Order: sequence, then structure tokens, then C-alpha cells
Amino acid sequence: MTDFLAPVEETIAEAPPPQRGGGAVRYLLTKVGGAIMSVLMVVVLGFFLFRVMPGDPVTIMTRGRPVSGAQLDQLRAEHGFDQPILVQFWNYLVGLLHGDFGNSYAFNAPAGAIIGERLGPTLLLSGTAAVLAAALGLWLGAKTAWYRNGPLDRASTGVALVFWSIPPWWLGVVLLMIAGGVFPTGGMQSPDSPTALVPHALDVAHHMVLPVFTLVLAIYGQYQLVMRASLLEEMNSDYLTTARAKGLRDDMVRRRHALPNALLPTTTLVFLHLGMVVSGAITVEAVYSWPGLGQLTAEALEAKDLPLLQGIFIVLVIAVVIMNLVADVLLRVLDPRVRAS
Amino acid sequence: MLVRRRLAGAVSVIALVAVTVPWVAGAAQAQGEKVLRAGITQDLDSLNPFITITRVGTDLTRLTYEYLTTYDPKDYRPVPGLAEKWETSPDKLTWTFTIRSGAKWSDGQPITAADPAFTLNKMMTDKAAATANGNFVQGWESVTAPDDRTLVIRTKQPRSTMLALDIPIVPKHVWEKVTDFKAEPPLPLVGSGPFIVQDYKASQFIKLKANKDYWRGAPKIDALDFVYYKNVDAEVQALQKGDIDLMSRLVPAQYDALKNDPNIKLNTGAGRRLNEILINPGAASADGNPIGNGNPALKDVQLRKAIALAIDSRTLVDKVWGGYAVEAAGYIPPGFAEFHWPEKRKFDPAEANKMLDEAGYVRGADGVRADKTGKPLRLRLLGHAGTNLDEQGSKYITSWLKDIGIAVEPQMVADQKVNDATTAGNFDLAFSGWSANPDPDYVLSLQTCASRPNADGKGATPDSFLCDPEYDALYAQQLAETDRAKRIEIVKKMQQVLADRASLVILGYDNPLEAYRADRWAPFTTQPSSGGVIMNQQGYWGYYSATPGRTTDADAPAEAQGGGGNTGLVIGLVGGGVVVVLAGVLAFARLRRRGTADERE
Amino acid sequence: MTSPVWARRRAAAGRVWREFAANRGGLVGVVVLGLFVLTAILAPLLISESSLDVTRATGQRLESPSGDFPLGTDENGLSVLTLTLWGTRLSLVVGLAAAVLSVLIGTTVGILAGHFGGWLSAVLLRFTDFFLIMPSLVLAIALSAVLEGGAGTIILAIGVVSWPTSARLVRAQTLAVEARPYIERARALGGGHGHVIFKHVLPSVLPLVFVNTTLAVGTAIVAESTLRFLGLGSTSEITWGGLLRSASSSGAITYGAWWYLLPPGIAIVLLVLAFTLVGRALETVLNPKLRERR
Amino acid sequence: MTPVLELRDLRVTYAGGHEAVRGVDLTLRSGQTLGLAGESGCGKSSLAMSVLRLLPKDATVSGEILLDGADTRTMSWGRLRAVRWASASIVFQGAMHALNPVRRIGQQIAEPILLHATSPPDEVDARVAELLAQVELPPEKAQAYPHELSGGQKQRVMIAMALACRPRLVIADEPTTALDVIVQAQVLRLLTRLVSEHGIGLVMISHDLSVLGSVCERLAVMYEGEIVELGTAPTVVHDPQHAHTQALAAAFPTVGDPASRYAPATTNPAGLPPRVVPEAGEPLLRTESLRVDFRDRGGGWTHAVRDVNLEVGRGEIVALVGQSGSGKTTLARTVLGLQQPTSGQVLFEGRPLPRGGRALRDYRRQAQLVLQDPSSALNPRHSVYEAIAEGLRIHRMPGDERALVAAALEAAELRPAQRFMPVLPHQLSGGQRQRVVIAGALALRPRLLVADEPVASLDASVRGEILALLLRLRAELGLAALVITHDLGLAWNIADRVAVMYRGELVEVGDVEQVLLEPRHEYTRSLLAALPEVAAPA
Repeated sequence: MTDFLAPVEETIAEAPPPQRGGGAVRYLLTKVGGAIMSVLMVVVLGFFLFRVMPGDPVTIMTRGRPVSGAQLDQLRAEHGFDQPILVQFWNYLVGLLHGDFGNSYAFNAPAGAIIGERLGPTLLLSGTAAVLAAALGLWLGAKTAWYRNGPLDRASTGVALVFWSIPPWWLGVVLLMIAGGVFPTGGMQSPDSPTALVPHALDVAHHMVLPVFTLVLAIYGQYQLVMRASLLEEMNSDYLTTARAKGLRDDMVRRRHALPNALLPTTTLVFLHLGMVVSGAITVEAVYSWPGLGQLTAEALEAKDLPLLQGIFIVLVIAVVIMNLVADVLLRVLDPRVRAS
Repeated sequence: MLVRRRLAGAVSVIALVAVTVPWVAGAAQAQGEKVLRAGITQDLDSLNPFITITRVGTDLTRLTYEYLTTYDPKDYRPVPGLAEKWETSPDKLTWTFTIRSGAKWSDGQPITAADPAFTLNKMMTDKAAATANGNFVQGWESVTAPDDRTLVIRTKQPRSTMLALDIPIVPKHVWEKVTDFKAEPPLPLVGSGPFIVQDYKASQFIKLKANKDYWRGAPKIDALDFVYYKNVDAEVQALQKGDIDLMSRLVPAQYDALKNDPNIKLNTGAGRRLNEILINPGAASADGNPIGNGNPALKDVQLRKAIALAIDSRTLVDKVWGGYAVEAAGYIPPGFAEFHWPEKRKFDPAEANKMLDEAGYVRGADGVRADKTGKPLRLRLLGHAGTNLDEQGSKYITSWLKDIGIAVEPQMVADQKVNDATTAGNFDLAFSGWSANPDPDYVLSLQTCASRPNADGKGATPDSFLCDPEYDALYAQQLAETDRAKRIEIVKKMQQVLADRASLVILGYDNPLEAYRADRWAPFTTQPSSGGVIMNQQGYWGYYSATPGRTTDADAPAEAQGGGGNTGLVIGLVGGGVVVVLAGVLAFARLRRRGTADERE
Repeated sequence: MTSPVWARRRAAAGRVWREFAANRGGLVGVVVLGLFVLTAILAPLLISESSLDVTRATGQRLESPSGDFPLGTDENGLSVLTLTLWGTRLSLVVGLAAAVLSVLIGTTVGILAGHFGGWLSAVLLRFTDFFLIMPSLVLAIALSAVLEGGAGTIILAIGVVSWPTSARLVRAQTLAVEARPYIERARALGGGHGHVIFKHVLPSVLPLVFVNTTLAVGTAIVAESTLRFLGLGSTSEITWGGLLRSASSSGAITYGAWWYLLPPGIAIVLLVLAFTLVGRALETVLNPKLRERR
Repeated sequence: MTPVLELRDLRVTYAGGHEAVRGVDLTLRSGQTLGLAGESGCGKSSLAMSVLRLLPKDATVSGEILLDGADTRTMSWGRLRAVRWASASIVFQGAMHALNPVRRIGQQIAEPILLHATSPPDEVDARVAELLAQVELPPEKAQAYPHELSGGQKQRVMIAMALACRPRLVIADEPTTALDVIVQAQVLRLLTRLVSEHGIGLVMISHDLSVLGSVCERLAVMYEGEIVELGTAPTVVHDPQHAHTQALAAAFPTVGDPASRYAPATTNPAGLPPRVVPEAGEPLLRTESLRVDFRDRGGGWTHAVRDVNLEVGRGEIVALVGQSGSGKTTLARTVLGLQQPTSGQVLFEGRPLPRGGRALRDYRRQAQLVLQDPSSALNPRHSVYEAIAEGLRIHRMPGDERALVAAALEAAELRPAQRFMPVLPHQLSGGQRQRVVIAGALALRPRLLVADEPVASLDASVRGEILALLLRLRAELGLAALVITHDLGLAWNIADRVAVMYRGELVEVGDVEQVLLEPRHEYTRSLLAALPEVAAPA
């Protein structure tokens, strides 16, 4: 009889014992596989989508220049436009496999190199803005949820909603109008920026003030609202009652129990969003002449610079995909429940 | 608490940076270097003089490389550059240039006739080297340098453009080692012009250093920086703040707003860009086959002329360009006064109506005339979405043409779509425009039969699809005419013919609007001397003339405009709002905290 | 049969309204929204065509506010107030149409992916994920370059680009509903896919869809203004985004013409805020999980 | 000696004016155990939470709550925090949610120890291990996260945590609800042992009188916020005085008591139907070597149902018993065609079950499902009328829809039918909802009802009514039923035959009397042994 009493819990436990090692690898492989698939689809879509766009790249390339028909034909042959589209696609794929995005039409350089050059400033701008916005948003979100429906909540949530409703570029333009006299209005550094590290960093920081401020205001609201919602969700949880019953102080209950749980979905969202911030900064980069990918995208679209457009498209998607992966892995590291499933 | 402290830390770091940095940045400038900083908006495609075709790129090659001849700052006449003098053989096929002696490359090597001979021969033999300026050497027989000071060019036909060769001459000793003429050259460049490109950061800045050995004499400043601004308003603010010294491409409202700034000197000149409406006269490919879907009624020159008569350039100049443009006349813009045909285009809707009545276009019940096949005259008007002239101008044109019984449907589409449609002849009316050069050859060639595309609508840059024997004959004549005065006469005649064929309607010529820091710089040399520009010249005169000092501005318009001054109001409004909101939040937070600090669950 | 059902529906609507009205933010949102809709409807009565025609403009370029022009004039001498009021029409239409299009696609994909498992769901999910990671702005710009210019294109571009979020939301809700025992009961009663989807899933997803649409309108209006700023669409269409673009391209910033730059922007913020407030209030009313919390 | 806990005229009122607790007086001395019984909503949880002032903000508490003589109601927050857990701790209902999902078990147990400094910091780990050992868990479990534990293990952790600061009082709020019979027995045994070993005062709350009776010395029965009966456990269970206590006591029959055989507790005037002997002959439903396998997330296979041969005769009620995870719900779903078998087949009236299409739909008219939780088995947006008409519409049943719905409601004893038709599910009580579900099934005039735990989520007093209804329907309509349950008392109440399922297999099938009174399989015996027992009155 005891035969059945003792082992029964172990054998028919509701939660099967987690398999740690194998599960993690499989999980990661699935995620990476999905990501690779998405990138492949983007490669295909990017190639054909931009080719459907109007405009003959060769005429755009030579617009306003005295060129003869023969010259145009030669350019066309040089860029391979005279070949069937599938051949062009094949060549493009072969190039990509060798890490070659092709040569930009508008800039006399490999598309990959140009994108690489612009990636740094974009990461600097959107990274700084995202970190600041996340810090501000999470902090305010936690505050407002804890004191929900209080005056702080009402005021701060209201402000967040207002900023969330503002088109970022308009905010940028208005800020430019207000504070353009105090801070640099464009670029990432002065042309005579000091070469020593610290003064140079200060110069760059000075140039970053307005664009970062704009981006932070544009995105922190969302973080705040999500953090508030997820903390409110956690605050209904029974384990908080347990924690209070144990005699924990209010702020300890919040810090030790409610916040870590509420942070899980929010952190994931922040990372998921981070990939988007890069492409979302296009307009802010345009307002503040920031030499980043966003501006490059606008220029490439204008010039119908196919290799550049395809390259940017892939890079932006890879940025999002990587951030998604990071978010997945992070959630797995932070949340033991995800680890088990 | 911890989070709050950290946040406070971040805020104070930002504040610190914001406060300290202006001095840090200022320190660099205070080292005594005299630098002219010019704002630019267009990106640079390449620093390779054989490749670059953008405005910025060609400006840089003009600054870095002296050409054989250049254009006079006063009136665009060809004047000596590397070539100090030249002569033509009686058959006008052989040109002999004498190369200046004593001029040196920026690396100290002497400049000899071997350099232009190398450059020009390279362009005739290497396809890559012909990318940007290959059209200049087309139809040439040979280029030789019999000695260090003599350059001989033989052409197959007489050419009137031999003194307008916009070809950067590169140092042979540097470029003869180059195998790939498409590659970017290493920095700093080796050049012969007044400023040499030293450093370049895409979309950020281009730095040039003054060439102390420049043969005309060293520039009066040490360096010239071009700084990128994608946003012109940000650029204007940078000018007002003193981050840059010089800028162009202002829009009228900005120009007006700057009138109030005592530190800023404004400059405008006669337009060098022609803006037109193309009227599809029955587009055809180069071999004469009709292409496109233009309205066949427009083949009637009377109808086209009536349309031209119904468009009021004066109003467009006043309303769309805010007065900063020149009223429509000849095809060559007034900025190039020599070739400009100054007879103003007429605006006379009554006359247009009369012409149409006489030509048999009968008005229908809805006021729209019928064409000769009885169909109502409905025309598409293609414009560039987002371009102010096209967007606003189309509204005026629609209403003017309505007055003469023609229904117009404006279609504003992406630039590239306009290009595609106009190249393939798929339009009735379309906005178009060209920036002209001191030598009118290129813009004139756009209206010849030869500029029409091949059968599939590709392979050329057609403009209005005019194919007129008289015009083409005149075109060939001016190309072969080396006597400048005679050539001018022919070009003016051609403009008359163009006006008469009415395959295009000139709308006007927008003026370049520029501004610079009057408190730091003496007046710049403009090209042409009266009503000319500082930036975007056909030459380097503006930058070369930069002299630190002060522009005493006796004739500065002192009238207070409605603009500028309101910035304060905005700052007050918006800033005030922000402060109130922040204060409110803080106050609430404090109140709340004090009230519930202890007994809180 | 019908009368008690209708009575019940009326009662339910009344309950929703009472709970909604208890939310002050939502109430403010509804009032603001109402004002905007009223403006949009009445605009043709208040404003004559000619006051929008640049060829008949009476003012000077960028006149500051005065008695004739309470909010000054634009670069063509037209009244900014008139333009802003008139812009309500198209801005509202573009926002609504784009949001409806986006939510429509999203709901269809979401329900299909949630209800049917297997390969259909896998394919739809991959498709959704794919669209989710696309740089939407770049995609929208490319799309609007391919299609004809104009508001229709912008609606299409926003709608086609922004549906994946609602698809995921609807799918999650569909899965939640399908996990309920009453679905099992419906299937045990003999109900097929159509029965389960239309009698059970769709009705319980609809409130969410409604809330989502309300919130999506705000996003769509902001997206519209961004596309306009990047030069898409025609300036002959008067929308707030278009006005802001004209303002920034005509040098209003340097001119200090706040009367041109601020009103359309503030209108966007107010309208988006109104939609957001209404959406959030509806969410608390229609989503029982949130209702308990507040 | 001061009592550990003394309640004097305790009242709890919620913001809406609802009085959850209305003047309760209780005294508990050190080492005493008290059971607090009552149905949902009787105020027993509010009472428990009020002791440590853990009620939501909108609750007002009056009276005195003396914990070791000090009134927690008037303590400062600081003093209260010191008292919490150190003097009195709580074992919460639903250990699943009462543990923080992202912190390790060990940390959560150690937290109050560190906070109240009841053990020196360097001995905390040892203390945690000791506590785990006390609840019969290996010390490695300190590294585990809550989701890695089974329900019973989590409840053990909760108990270990409750003992962490050596409190003088433990309040256990439904500590075994949602646990299986066998696990419940284990946890109860553990609790009883620890309380007596450490001399702790215990207040245990449950809706199940027999559970309380098996652990506690005294029982208090709560009804509508008041204590209606208080006495020693055997007296209250075996000789209840108050009507409500009687209903509670009757709801959980003693297996083997002939008085409750075919006689669930009911106050329905219709009374109990006469006994019916099921028809012999070809069974209505038969499964042949039925197997159902599922693929795990890990890639392996779970054999939910293995080689099951089960018969349900015409008009017969068969109880399928087993603990959760034994595969009984999967079996039910397969019988209804909601789940495809891996191998074997289901025969209805001798014909294999159709796999899809019209034929399956027609089959589903004949076999109907009644689910465990009636509140979620009804679409909250559909009125009673719509819920019942749903099946009629799917099968396009001939006849007047309204009349058919009315008839089904009458059959499920929802009278008058007209009054219930426009009502929405949430306006009904749990029992009424279950009747609506049954009515919805009856409307299609089925031959077989498959009822999955039909009364598990219902209050004790309603339980008997629903079971009586099933018996009456069998008698009046000849309806056969397959009732899935973990509750042996239910089988004793209504079933003709019982089938015991263990790990996907039927280990014992036979007549109720035979299986429950003379179990042959060891598993059946352990199930019976796990039933809580209350000592006979002295």
C-alpha cells in the first residue's frame, strides 16, 4: 500500500522534471532557425520590392549630367541591369554569401562599408536613448503602479500618454526651435572636434543632447505604460500577500517580489523594441542631421540605390532579429518558468 | 531609492555635459586658425574627380584641381586657369594651350603639360575615367604634350565648347600608378587649386586646407570646412549661433527671417535654374516612332501656344517663390546674362481664348473645350510630390487653364515616377527644370531630336520631345561657332524658336538665396559680380575670396519683419508649458510622499 | 425572442457606458473626439472651397496671428486655422481607415492562426513574425513609392505594415477563448469550425478588436504624419501631417512661425491622445481582467 | 496562560457594504487545533486574513483580534510586521500562486528567518534544510523553483515556510484543496504530525468537514459570517445539530454506508427515484484496446490511455475514478470523438465511432458532455436560451425551438423555464449553471452523458442535488452516464459500476459494492485508505 503512497508524487507530478542542458540548446536552435528564416525572407523581399519601385537607377544616377545614350547603356551593363532579373538575384545571393552587398550607386563605395560607417552613430544615438528611456520609463512605471490612481500616477501617466501621442519628428522640430540656440543643431561632432578622448567624447555628448532628448521623450512613455500595467498585474498576485504576511516592509515587498516579476515582460519588451528604435530613429536623424543609418536610408530611397537599400534592409532586420534573440535568451535566463518549458 | 539616486546621477551628467561643452568646443576654434565653415545639404558621392557628378563633388574638384580654363567671376567668360593662353588653328580643329610655368602641385611637384595630357588621354582610353566628364572628350582626335608647356588637342569637328572644358586636371605622377579609376583616392588629395581636401566623414563634414603654394597666391584663410545639415532650419540656426559662417539654399521665409539679424549678411542673385512645364508635342523615340500616351491634341502648336499664354509667371514669382525669382523669358536663365534672351513671356488669357476659338476648339456646356476629334480637352499635369513649386504651381495652372477651357488634373507623384513618365513620353503636361551652366550647350542639346530615347523609352534624358529641324540646325551651328558674339546670337535665336514651338513653357527662374556671418567675414566675391552667388559658383572665387573681417552693412534692410522676433514667444509658450507640467508633477509627488511616508501598506 | 435580446443588449450597452463614464480620462477623450468629428463633419459648411485655394489666397506669406487670421497664415497666405480645421477631415479618415484595415487583416490572420493549428497556423505565424521584424517605416516608404501617390496609398502602406501586432493580440485572445471549456462543449455539441469561430471566438474577440482599433487609430495618425514628413503623399491633400511638412519645408521654423508649426501638431497630439484615452478606458471596461484591478 | 488567538466580536465589512464576518468569538490555546468549516462565501477566509491584517484596503475590521494577548488591529505597522510570521504564520490556499515563481524555494523559506532573525545568519541554510526535512523533502529542493515542484510538494514547502520562525499559531487556509486524494492524505498526515510535535496552535479552514475532522480536535462551522456550530470534531461530524452542518456532513458520504448508496443528499421534493436495473445486452458504449499517446515537448511520448476496455450499458451509470493525470479525462474526450485514439477503437451501439463529417456530428447528438466547471462551460455572452438552443441549431433539430428549450430546462429542473431563458450565466448560482449545462445536453435527447467531475467545483450543499438529478434522469429518460471523478463518495452515491484508472490503465472494474468494499487491486485500496476519517464520538 505504501508502495503507492510514496512514489506517486514523483511519477505523476504535474510538472515534468525539467531537462536543462538539452532544452536550452534546442530552444536556442529553434529561435536561431526562425531568425535565419526571417532574414532569408527579407533578402528575397528586399531584392524584389525595391526593384518594383519606380525610377531607372541609371537615369537617377546621371540626372542633370550631360550623358549620351551609349554612356547610359554602358552604366546599365556595368551594374548588370541588362541581365534577366533572376540572374541578377542569383548574383546578388552569391555576393551576399561572400559578405558582399554590392556597390552603392550613389556613393562610390561598397554598400557594406557605407552601412558599417553609419551603424556606429545610429547605435550610439538609439542605444543611449533606449537606455535612458528604459531607465526613466521603468522607474516611473513602477512608481505609478505602486501608487496607482494617486496624483503622481495621474500626472505622470498623463504626461507619458501625451509624449506617446506626439509624432517624434515634430517634437524634434519644436525642440530644435526652442533649444537650437543652446545646443548644436546638427551632426555628431564639430568638424574641429578635439582628438583627445575625453574632450572628443564631451563634444559628441554635446551634439547628442537634443536628438537623445527627443528620442527619449518619444519612447519612454511606452515603457512606462507597459511597466505600470505589468506591475499592476503582479500586484494582484497571491505571493505578494505571502510576502506581506512574512512581515516584509512595503518597499521590500515591492523590490524583492513584485518588481522582479513585473520586470520580466517589460525587459523583454524593451529589448524587442530596441531593434525597432534603430529604424524608428529615421525621422529624428533627419531633423538633427545625425549621420546614421536612418538618414542613409532616406538618401538611398531618394537615389533608388538598390544595393544600399537591400543592405540597409537586411541590417535593420538583423538588428531586430538579434534583439529578439537577446530578449528570448534574457527571458530564459531571468525566468525559470520559461527555462523549464 | 537606489534607482532614484542613479537617475539623478544620469541627469546631472547630462547637465554637466550640456554646460561645459560649449567652452570645450570653443577652445578648439580659439587656436588662431582662420577657418571658413560652410553648410551644405547634399551628400558627396565620391572624391574621385573622374567619378563625382554631384554638385558638392564637382565643387570640391574645382577647389582642389585647377582646370585648363575657368570662368570669370564677373561675367562667366573663359579666363586662364592652368593654361595661361591658347590659340586655335584656322580650321578650328587644333587647339594649342600654353601651360602656366612655376605652378606646383600641393606635394611640391611642378605642373607640366604632361599632367593635362595624361588626364585627357586617360579619359579618352579608360572607360572608368570617362564616367563623369567623358562627354567633353567625345569627338576628339588626339591630345599631346610636345613639351612641358604645350598641350595640343585635335578635334574631329569644330567645337565651340573647348574653353568650357569642366575637367579636373590630375597630377600624372600620382594617378599613373592608379589601375582602377573607379576607386576612391587616398587622402589628403594632391591638387593644384586654392584648397585641398584633407579629410572627409560621410554626412558629417569635409575638411580642406588652404594651398599655400597656390599660383594665384595663398588664400587668406587657413582652412575651409563643409559641414552637413540635412535640415535647413537647423543649418540656419547653426549660422545664427555661429557654428557655421556661410550657407546657401535658404527658402524665402528663412531669408526674410534672417533680415533682422545684424550679424548676418544676405546675398541673392539672378536665377541660374530654369523651371518649365513640358507640353508633350507627340513624343517619339530617336528613330521617330511614337511612344508614350500623351494627349494627341497637344500636337497642335496653336493649342500649346495658347496654354503658354495662359500661364502667369509674375504671379508664380510673387506667390510661389515669395518674390525671390525672375519672371519667365528665354530658355537660358538670366543668371547667365550673355546668353539669356530677355524678352518676357506674355500672359494674355484673352488672347489665348481667342486663339483657341479661332482654331476651332469649341467650349462645351461645362466650359471645357472639345479637341478636334470632339473629345473634351482634359490634360494630366505631372508634378514632383513634395516640391513646393509643383504642388502650389499646379493649383494656379489648373485654375488658369480652366479659364481658357482646358481641364487639368494634377498628379503629384514621387520624383522617380515623374522621371520614368517623362522619359517614356507618358505625360500631357509635366513640371521639369534644369540648372544651367555657363556654357549653354548641354541645356540646349536637351531639346534636340538626338536627345530622344530609344524605342523602349530608355537610353537618354529627353526633355520636351521637341524634334524641330530649324532648332536642330541652329544647334549644330552654335556648336561649331567659336566666335563668342556670333554664338550668342545663334543661341538667342534658338530660344526664340523654342518659345515659338511652345513644347515647353518657362515658369520662371528661382534665385539662389545665401547668407553669411557679416561680423566675421568681409564681403565675398560673387559670380557674376552683380547679382551673383558665393557658393555653387562655376569656380572657386567665393571661397578663395574669404577674408576675415566685417561686412559693414550700410544698405542692410532694417525694417522689422513679422518673423524672427516671435521665436521668443514660442520659447516662452512651450518652455513655460514644460516647466508648469514638470513643476506640477514634482509638487504632486512631494505632497504625496509627505502625506504617506510612514503609515503605508 | 428578439425583444429580450435587444433589451439585454441595451442593458449591456448601458452598463458599458456607465462604467466607461466613470473613467474620467475616457470621458474627456470622448468629448475631444466628438469635437473633432463634429469639426470634420461641419468643416464644409464653415469653410468655403475658395478659402483653401492658393490662387485665391488673401493673406501675405506667413502673417502672424491677427483678427483676420486668428492663427496667422501659411506660406501661401492661407489661414492656418482654416487649413487645420479642414485637415481634420482627411487626418481622421486616414487614421481610421488605416487602423481599420490593419486591424481587419490582423484579426483575420490572428483568428485563423489561433483557431486552426498545424501548418496553417505555423505558416501564418511565421508570416506574422516576418512582418513584425520588418522595418515598417522603410517598408511603408517603399510601398508608397510603388503605388500611386495620395491618401489611399498612405492608408494602404500603414495598414499593410502595422497589422502584425493586432494579429498576435487576436491570436493570443483566440487561444485563450479556445481553451475555455465552453468551446469544448460547443464542439461536443457537434459544432464545426464555422460555428466555433463565428458564434464563440469572434464575439469574444470583438471587444479586444474594438479597443485595438481605437488605439491603432492614434498610431496610424502619427504614422501618417511621419510619412508626410518624409515627403510621401501630395501636399494638395490637406492633412495635419501634410501641413507640418509644409511648415517645416517652407522655413516656418526659422521664421518663428509658431502659429503654423504648432496648431497642426497640437491637433495631432490631441486627437491621438483622445483615441488613446478612449481606447484605454474601453479596455478597462471591456477587459474584465483589467476591470478588477482598478 | 493567554490564549494564542482570541477573537472577540470580530466583524469584517467590505466597501460595498457586504458583511463577510458578523461577530465571531473564538479562542484557541497553545497546541490546540481548530477546524473552521463552511461553504464558499461564508467568510472563513476573511476571518483568516483579518488575523494578520492582510485584508484588502476596502475592508473594515472591528472587534478584537488578540494574538498572544496583543490586538493586531491596533498595532503600529512596525509592530505588526514584527508579529507577522514570527507569532503567527499562514499556509495559503493554492500554493501554486502563493509562492514567488522566480525565486528559489530555499530563498523563500529563508526570507522570514533572516527578516525576523530567528536563527543566526550563518545557520540559515541549515535551518532551511532542517525545515525541508521536517516536511519530508530532500534538502536539494532548496535550489528548486516553485514550478519544478508538484502540487503536494509546493504545499509542503508552504508548510515548511510557515514553520520557519517557530510560530505559536499556524493558520492553514484550504491547504489541501486542488490536491489529489492520496496527496491530500499525505499532507494532512504531515500537518497533524508537525502541529503535535511542535505544540503549535492550528486553525485550519476547509469546506470539507471530513478533512477537518481528521485533523482537528474541535470544529467550528461558519454560515453567512457567523459561527453556527462549535464542538469537538466527532460530535460535529457525526451528530450535527445545525441544518447547515447537517447538509455539509451529508455532502460527503462515507463509503460503505448503505444509507447513502444511490441516495445523494437532496432536499428536492421530487425525492430520489426508484432504483433502476440497467438493461442487459449489447452495451451502449464499448472501447476496445484504446490507446492514446501524446508527444511531449521534450520529444518523447506520454501514454495517456493504454489498452483500455470499458463498457457502459444502456441506462447504466459508470464511475471512472482515478487521481489527476491518470488519463481519465483523455479517455472521456476520446469517447466523445474530441480526441483521436492512437490505436484501438470506440464502439457506440456496436458501430465504430465515425472520424469526422456528418456522421460524427450525428454521433455527438447522441453522446453529450457535461464539464467540471459550469461557470466556464457556458459562454458568458450567451443567455441560457442561446446556450441550450446552440445544440438544437447545430443539429437543426426538428420542432419548435422555444418549446424544446423549455422542455430541456424543465427536465433539468430549472422551473419555470420562461424565467431562466433570458438570464446570463453569471446571474445564476453554480448549481443552476450546471443544470443549464445538463439541460443543453438533454435538449438533444442523447443516450449517453459523459460527465467530467460534474460536482467538483460546486458547494457541498448543491452537490447532492445535481447527483440526484442524474439519477432521476437515468430513471426517467433511460440515460446512460460515464461519470469521471476523483471522489469515491460520488461513485458510492450514484454509480452502478466503477472503473479505477491508474497511469492510463484500468486496474479494476466492477460493481460499486464489490470494488469499493472489497478492493482487489492495491491502488484501489490505497485510494480508499486515503479517505479522511473522523473518529467516532467518544
